[in-house]
Amino acid sequence: MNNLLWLIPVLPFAGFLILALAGKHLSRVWVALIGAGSVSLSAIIVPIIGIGFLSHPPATGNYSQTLWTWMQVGDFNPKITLFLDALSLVFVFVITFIGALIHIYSAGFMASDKDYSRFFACMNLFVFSMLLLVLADNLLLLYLGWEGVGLCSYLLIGFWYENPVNGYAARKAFIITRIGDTAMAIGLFVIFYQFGTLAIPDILTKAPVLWHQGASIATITALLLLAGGVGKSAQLPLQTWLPDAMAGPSPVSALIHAATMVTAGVYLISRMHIIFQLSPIAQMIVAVIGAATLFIAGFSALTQYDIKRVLAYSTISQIGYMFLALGVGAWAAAIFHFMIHAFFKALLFLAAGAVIEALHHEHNIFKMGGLKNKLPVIFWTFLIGSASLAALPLISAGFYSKDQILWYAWAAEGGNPLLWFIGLLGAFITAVYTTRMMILVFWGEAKTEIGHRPGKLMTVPLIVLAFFSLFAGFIELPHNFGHFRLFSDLLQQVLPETILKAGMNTELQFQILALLSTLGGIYLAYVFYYKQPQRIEKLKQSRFVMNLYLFWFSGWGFDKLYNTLIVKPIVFMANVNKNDVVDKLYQGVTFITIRLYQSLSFTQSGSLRWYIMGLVIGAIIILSMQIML
Amino acid sequence: MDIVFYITAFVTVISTIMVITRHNPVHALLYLIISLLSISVIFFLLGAPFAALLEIIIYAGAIMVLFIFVIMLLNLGKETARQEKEWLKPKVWIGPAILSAILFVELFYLITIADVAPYNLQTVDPKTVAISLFRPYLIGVELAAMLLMAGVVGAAHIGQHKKMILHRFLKEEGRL
Amino acid sequence: MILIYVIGILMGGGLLSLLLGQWNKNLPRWIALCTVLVGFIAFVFFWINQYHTINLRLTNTWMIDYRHDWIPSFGISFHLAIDGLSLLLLVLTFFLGILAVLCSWNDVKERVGFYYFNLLWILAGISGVFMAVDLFLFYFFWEVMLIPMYFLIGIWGSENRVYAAYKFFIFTQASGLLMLLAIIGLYFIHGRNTGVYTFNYFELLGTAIPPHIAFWLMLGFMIAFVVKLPIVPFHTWLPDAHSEAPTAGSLILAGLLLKTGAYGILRFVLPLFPEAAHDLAPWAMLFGVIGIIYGAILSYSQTDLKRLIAYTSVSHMGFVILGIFAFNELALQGVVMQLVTHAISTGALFIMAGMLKERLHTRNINHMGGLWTQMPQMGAIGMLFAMASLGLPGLGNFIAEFLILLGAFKANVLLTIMATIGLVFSAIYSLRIVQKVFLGPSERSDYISDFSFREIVVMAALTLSIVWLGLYPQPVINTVKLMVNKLAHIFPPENKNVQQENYQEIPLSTHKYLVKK
Amino acid sequence: MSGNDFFALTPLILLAGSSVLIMLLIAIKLSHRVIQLSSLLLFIVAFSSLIYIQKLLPYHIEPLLVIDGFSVFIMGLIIFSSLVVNILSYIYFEEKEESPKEYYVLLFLCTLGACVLAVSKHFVSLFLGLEILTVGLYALIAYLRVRHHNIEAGIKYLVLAAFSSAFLLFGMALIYLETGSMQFSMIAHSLTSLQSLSPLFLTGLGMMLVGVGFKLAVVPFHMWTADVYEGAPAPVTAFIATASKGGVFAVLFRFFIMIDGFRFKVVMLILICIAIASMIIGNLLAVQQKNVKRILAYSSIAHLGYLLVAFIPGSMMSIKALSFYLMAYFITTLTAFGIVTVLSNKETDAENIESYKALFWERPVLACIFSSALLSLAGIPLTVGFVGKFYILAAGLQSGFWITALILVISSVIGLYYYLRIITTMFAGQKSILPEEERANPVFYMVSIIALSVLSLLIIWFGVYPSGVMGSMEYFKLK
Amino acid sequence: MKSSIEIVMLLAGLLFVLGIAGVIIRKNIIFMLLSVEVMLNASGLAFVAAGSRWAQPDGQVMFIFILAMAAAEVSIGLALILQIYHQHKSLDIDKLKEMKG
Repeated sequence: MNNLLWLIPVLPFAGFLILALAGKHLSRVWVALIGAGSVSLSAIIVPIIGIGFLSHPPATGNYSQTLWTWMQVGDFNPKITLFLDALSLVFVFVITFIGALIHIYSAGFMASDKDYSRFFACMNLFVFSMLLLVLADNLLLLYLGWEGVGLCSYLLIGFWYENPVNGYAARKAFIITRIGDTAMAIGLFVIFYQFGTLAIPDILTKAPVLWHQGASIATITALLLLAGGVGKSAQLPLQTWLPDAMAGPSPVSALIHAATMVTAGVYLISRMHIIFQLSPIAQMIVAVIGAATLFIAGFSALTQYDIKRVLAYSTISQIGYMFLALGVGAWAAAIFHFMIHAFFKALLFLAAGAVIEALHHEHNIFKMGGLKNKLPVIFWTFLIGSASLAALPLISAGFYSKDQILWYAWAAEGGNPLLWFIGLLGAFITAVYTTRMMILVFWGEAKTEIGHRPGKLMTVPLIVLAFFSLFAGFIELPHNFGHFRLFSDLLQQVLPETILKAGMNTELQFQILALLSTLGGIYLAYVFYYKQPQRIEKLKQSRFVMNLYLFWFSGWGFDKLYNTLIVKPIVFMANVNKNDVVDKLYQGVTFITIRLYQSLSFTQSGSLRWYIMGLVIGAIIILSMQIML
Repeated sequence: MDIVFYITAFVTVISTIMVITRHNPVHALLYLIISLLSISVIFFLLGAPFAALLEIIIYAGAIMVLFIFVIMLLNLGKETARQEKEWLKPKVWIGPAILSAILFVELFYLITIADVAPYNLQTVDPKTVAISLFRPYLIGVELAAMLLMAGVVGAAHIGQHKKMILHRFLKEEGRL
Repeated sequence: MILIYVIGILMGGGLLSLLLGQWNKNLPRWIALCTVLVGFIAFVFFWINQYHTINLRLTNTWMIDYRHDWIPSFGISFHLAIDGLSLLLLVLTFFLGILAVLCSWNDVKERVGFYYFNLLWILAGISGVFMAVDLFLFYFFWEVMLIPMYFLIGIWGSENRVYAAYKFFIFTQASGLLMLLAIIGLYFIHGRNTGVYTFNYFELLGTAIPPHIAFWLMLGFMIAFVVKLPIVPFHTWLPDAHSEAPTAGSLILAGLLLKTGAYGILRFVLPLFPEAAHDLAPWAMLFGVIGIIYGAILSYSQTDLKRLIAYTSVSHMGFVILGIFAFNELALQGVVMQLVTHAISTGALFIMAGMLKERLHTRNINHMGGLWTQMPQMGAIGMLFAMASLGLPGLGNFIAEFLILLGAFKANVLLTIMATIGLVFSAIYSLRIVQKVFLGPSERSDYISDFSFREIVVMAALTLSIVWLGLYPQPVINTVKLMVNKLAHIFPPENKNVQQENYQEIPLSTHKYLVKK
Repeated sequence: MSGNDFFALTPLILLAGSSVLIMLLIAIKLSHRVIQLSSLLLFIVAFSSLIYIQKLLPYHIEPLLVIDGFSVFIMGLIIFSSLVVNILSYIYFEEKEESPKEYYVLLFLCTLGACVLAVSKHFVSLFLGLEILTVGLYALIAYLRVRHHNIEAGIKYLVLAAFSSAFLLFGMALIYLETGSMQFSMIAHSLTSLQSLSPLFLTGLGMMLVGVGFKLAVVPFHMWTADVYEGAPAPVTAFIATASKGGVFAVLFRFFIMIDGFRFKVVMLILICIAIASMIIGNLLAVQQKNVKRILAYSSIAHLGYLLVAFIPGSMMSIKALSFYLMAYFITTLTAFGIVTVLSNKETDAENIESYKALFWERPVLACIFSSALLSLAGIPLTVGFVGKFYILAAGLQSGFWITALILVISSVIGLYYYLRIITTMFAGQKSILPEEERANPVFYMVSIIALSVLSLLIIWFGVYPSGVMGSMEYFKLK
Repeated sequence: MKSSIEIVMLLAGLLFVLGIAGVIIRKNIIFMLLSVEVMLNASGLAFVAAGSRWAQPDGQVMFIFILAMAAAEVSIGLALILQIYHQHKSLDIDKLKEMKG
């Protein structure tokens, strides 16, 4: 079966090519068929390959398929090789599956857009790049996918290009992620000179041999790679682009900025886990970044009024959890959370998109409300998604994945009570803002009239995703609660098992605490936003609260900070130097030449007596030289 | 002999200074003739009688007459002298004079530091000159003839007058 | 002989179109097109022929060697030879030549004959530069290409053309004359050492030059090449020339003329003065990095589209100099790739700027915007080439820049990191182009036509090549492999730079990974 | 004077005889056309006589003259340029002057003077040659005597030339006083017997340099150049720029070679300074000049500086480089002034740069010829000027004169600017401001243009394939 | 005159310089020509002196040629002066400044 591997990325790419070249001449039906169909085909092929992979695990633990040698310069010979192991299988599955659903959803969602084919072309290209990213055998090919998804993200954020704000957001996204990518590129250089190759399997086998535990080179490499991951995954300090990226259409937010692309960082780190394992410092930094991000983003999400921005901050925050898990060494937990998060966050975005579409492109949650009965399907699916996001105990998939991370945050080898506490606080905040959003959108009185109701094309994917958001959690259950380890067993082929600290027998207390914090959060939001909204008004009287609110609302002021520290000086410099200061040098030379010409020309006065004087002076000079020398 | 030389030299220098400072062209010309005559005396003293004669006959005689002709032709007289007086202000001549003085000082220095061996003065008589002129320098004489021819042809062409055009719309008769 | 024929055909074609242009305005176009096509086909066939045997050649990198006495009293001969690098650049020359003819098809309406005469003679000069292996002949061609270029800018350029043409000419000529001095100096030093007075490149190669003289001689060469390239303090002619030149002129300037500088360094500076070049390397790399960042920042602030693109060239050429002076195979291969891909990507951007100018009658990007609505095709292609210019993987420029940086990293870690930061800037300016030109609200209500068939052909050729180079650059790499290897072997690999403090802890066994060969 | 002497002197005798013959022809009132044609014929005869006398070389006519390869080469150049000037003169003077006939007499005499310079090896012949040339030029410059500029140029040239001749003479006298001879070889001989360098000799040499420098128009004796070039009739300017300078340069070179003046550090230093100053100032002066004749004048100052760069090393290569560059310079300058001549109309010379506007579109042939000449002056490849400049740089660098070579390079960049300016003007605009006028003599007009085309073809031919000329130059050795 | 020729050369030099001064300080063209004559004459004097120092006729021969040259030059010079006077009605050399720059 592994011969079909190449089809997985190539199908979406073919879709892209057809749509890009001939999209103008195709009818909308065909566009949708090609766009969604190609991804769906991939989504069908994946399980086929996946089942083959699981039932007859290859001896090497992976399938790989070399298409051609990309280039060969001396020892540097990256190949275009696809590489499938358990880790990439999970990712490929999520990408194609959710991708297909979102494509189907988009066929309905974008139905009235004039650039229908462009949208699908970009989406297909995105799926292709993302697949390439996770299927890449070497870091260079991975980098290709990495930048490719960046491009598609750019294209899709700025999809509605007439509004310059969208373009600005797209640029911001691209450039900020590019900063991370640049660091990552340097990381690749280091890796190449250390190992003489960029092929991931080779690196992973060579690294423990060549580097000893805690080597500073390992730390540097790991940090450089981390920088790439931080950029793509919108983690501190490069998180500022993601909220703005919501300018794109909702399916885009769902696919790229929630489910897949933003988790590329998680993929990269787990893919290169051996390097991170060699450097405890780097790993700790990963954990700290994750914790800090989830905390900061959580509070920001609390204050947003744009529904998509709430979700965006929640995405940042949830990826923070994944980083936290990676940092403490809970590899499988991170990937598990990634998968679950992909389901429910895609669901939430798609549902939010449906809401927005229904309310005439209204993004402000304070202008929504009372949609519970008007849009029942959306309501229920959104509710399921929110429950999963808020990690509603026992019944939501999010509970299982997040709880695992919280537990590991303390218990795993790299764990730390502080990290755990931040995680717990984050869970609490998550519950608060999720409930807040639910209440404001679906309860209360209707503030905006409903226009367009979502059709089947849109609701079916929602229902499928809702199903997964509820039940996908059961494939991995805590060991005091069924101890079902389907998922981590699978990943154990690739990722190391999470090592617990000594003396950690039970996680029950932790589960109860997590449960309490979630419920407490929900209750708090219930009180403030449903039962006694006047309390909010009261709080708003306080200046401190207002300032804090604004501070959180602006995403902890990071945008402003970067603007004043980096953007403005560079733009100022660029504008000051618009006419190129170096050119002044040459203009100076010209100026001098012309002045010389003018003064010399003055000597050509036309006066014969002056000319003779010149002759005499010449004679004097010659004779003086003879006297003196 | 020396004393004669010094007196003549003195006369030469003075008359030459007069040449370049006189306002009236005719006066200047006369001073120049004096200068030429005294130089011819020096030639004589230097043992070059033939050169001395030529100096008087050709230079003072022929060439200077040319000048006089022209001065008379153009009727340069008092008017010119007045103009010259105006032109010849210290402001005009002081700079050039200083330059010339510098040049002279340099020449003086360079000539006096030269160490010329003493020698006995010999008269080079016209015959020797003539032989030299028509033996080795024969081609030179021929060339001098061409030189004079160039002078004559040139002067003849430039000296002749024709209808002169100051501007193509504004024609004016130019006459001697 | 193919070499002479090609130059002869170009020059002859030029004269023919000049003469026939008096009678018929269409004729010169077709003559020019045929001429360049013939050259292109000839070289492509030659390339394919050679490609099979390319890996069989072990030491002799030269494919053709043609020599005929020219000025024997000075040891000057009409000596042409090509190796992989020359061949590659020649193919590029004719490829861009075809595009240049095509993209000026309707652009040029006056004095058509003379226009194509200039165009073909520029190409002849450039081909000569890539072929000549006699230093005098090289200089000869080096200058021959200037005059027609001067006319091209000065006659068919836009408003400020005369100034730009002067600036271009004087910069290049001044630096070229310094090179001439260095060439003659080298000639005499070699002659005095061996008694053989010759300008033959092959014989001059091993000249023993006293180090301090070698440094000055090398500087003479370097200045000429660096001005052409251009490197930062010498770049100011470029924005003017590029922005004022007609489309084909910009295309050739960016695509080919700049390449002659890099070619010169690769062909002459490194082999002739290895020690001096080695001493210069850190400085050259530093200037390369400055160029990368400075060009990018300046590019960002421009409002004139062609000027903006011109500054991106400055930035991209910074990579070239960085790579050249890294002296290793990776970087040098990257440099060659950069030469080719930059020609294609920047050329394409210039062509598009020309098309926009033709349609909108402005080059000011503040007066553009929202053009995607009316010309989605151009928008897509523009996006593609903007992405190429910012080094998106999958397109040729990425290969080039990555290889250069990878190679340079070995030579100088710090500078390479700074250069890599330049990639961020390149993203900034590239996206600015896209944003300002194609995105944003559309301000125009009048009809603007999208690509015509001729333009589609041109852009398709460029697009295909840039994608091909991005995904399978091996043919290019193989073609220049021998030449690059030879060059890289002049310089002994150095490991002291890579082994910085951070690398102290590496066990000894890693050295086989760290140090190649 | 033996028979062989006469034989060796054939060219000079022919030139001198021609002037007399032309006078006679004028006397019998022949038409301008006949006189022009016969003088053309006589020039051709004189030119061919050079080939004829070659088997005698080298031939000394004691004590004044020596006829060797170098002098034959220089004479050839001079007579050739006079020939070209002669061709160009017809249409120029036919339109402007009612009695253009004496012009040819003077032209022959000037040519004779320049040729005498080229063959002289004695102060007397040097002086006489120089004066024949100069006196002839006084008249030629002021030939169109009703024009203010001509007269002004004439008197300026006259006073300055006489003034500088006095310097030359005084210098010669000092040298004669020191060495006791006026023959170059004897001077050299007595110099070797001197223990130390005598100040008198050096002073004399310095003063001679003033005189010669004036004739060559090198800085600081250059200031007359532009005025005289501008004022003189265009063909005469061509003659001043070429023949007169070539002759003087030849004799200067011969003098320095014979007395081996290259060993005098001070003199060489002076020459280096002069060369540098000439190159820089000459080129700078032309930068924004509007008058084409003046531009060419200033450029000629710079070119003499270039020639000095090759002169200074005094090596074998110097001779070749000088010969080649002189040839290049002659051809190029003649072409450039030829264009000015052809474009001149009855009232004014085509000297305003504006009048060249759009020339390329109106009269492409002339514009191409002019462009080739200007590019050659600028030293751009494909032209003979480039090979010449290369040769000069080679000569300079061979002996390690890096500074002068460097200055040459830098100043020629400045030079580029103004040459390009003229070319740009020719390509700019759509409509020429030169009125298209009926040519009085279309046949001669065509002849002139053909002559100029041949010259510009030579410029390119020698630029592309210089080895033929270089090969034949080997033959013209000094002695 | 027995001891040294220097003094004669000095006289010649002085005359020469006076001639130079004359050329520069006078604005009248006729005076300039006169001064040039002084200079030529000084050169002639130097030649004759040099010839007599070597007891050779060459100095005098040269002097004769100088005379010839002076004559030719003066004749043309005076013809020019006539033209100038007729065209400009003045002999002021400073008025002849039409060409400059």
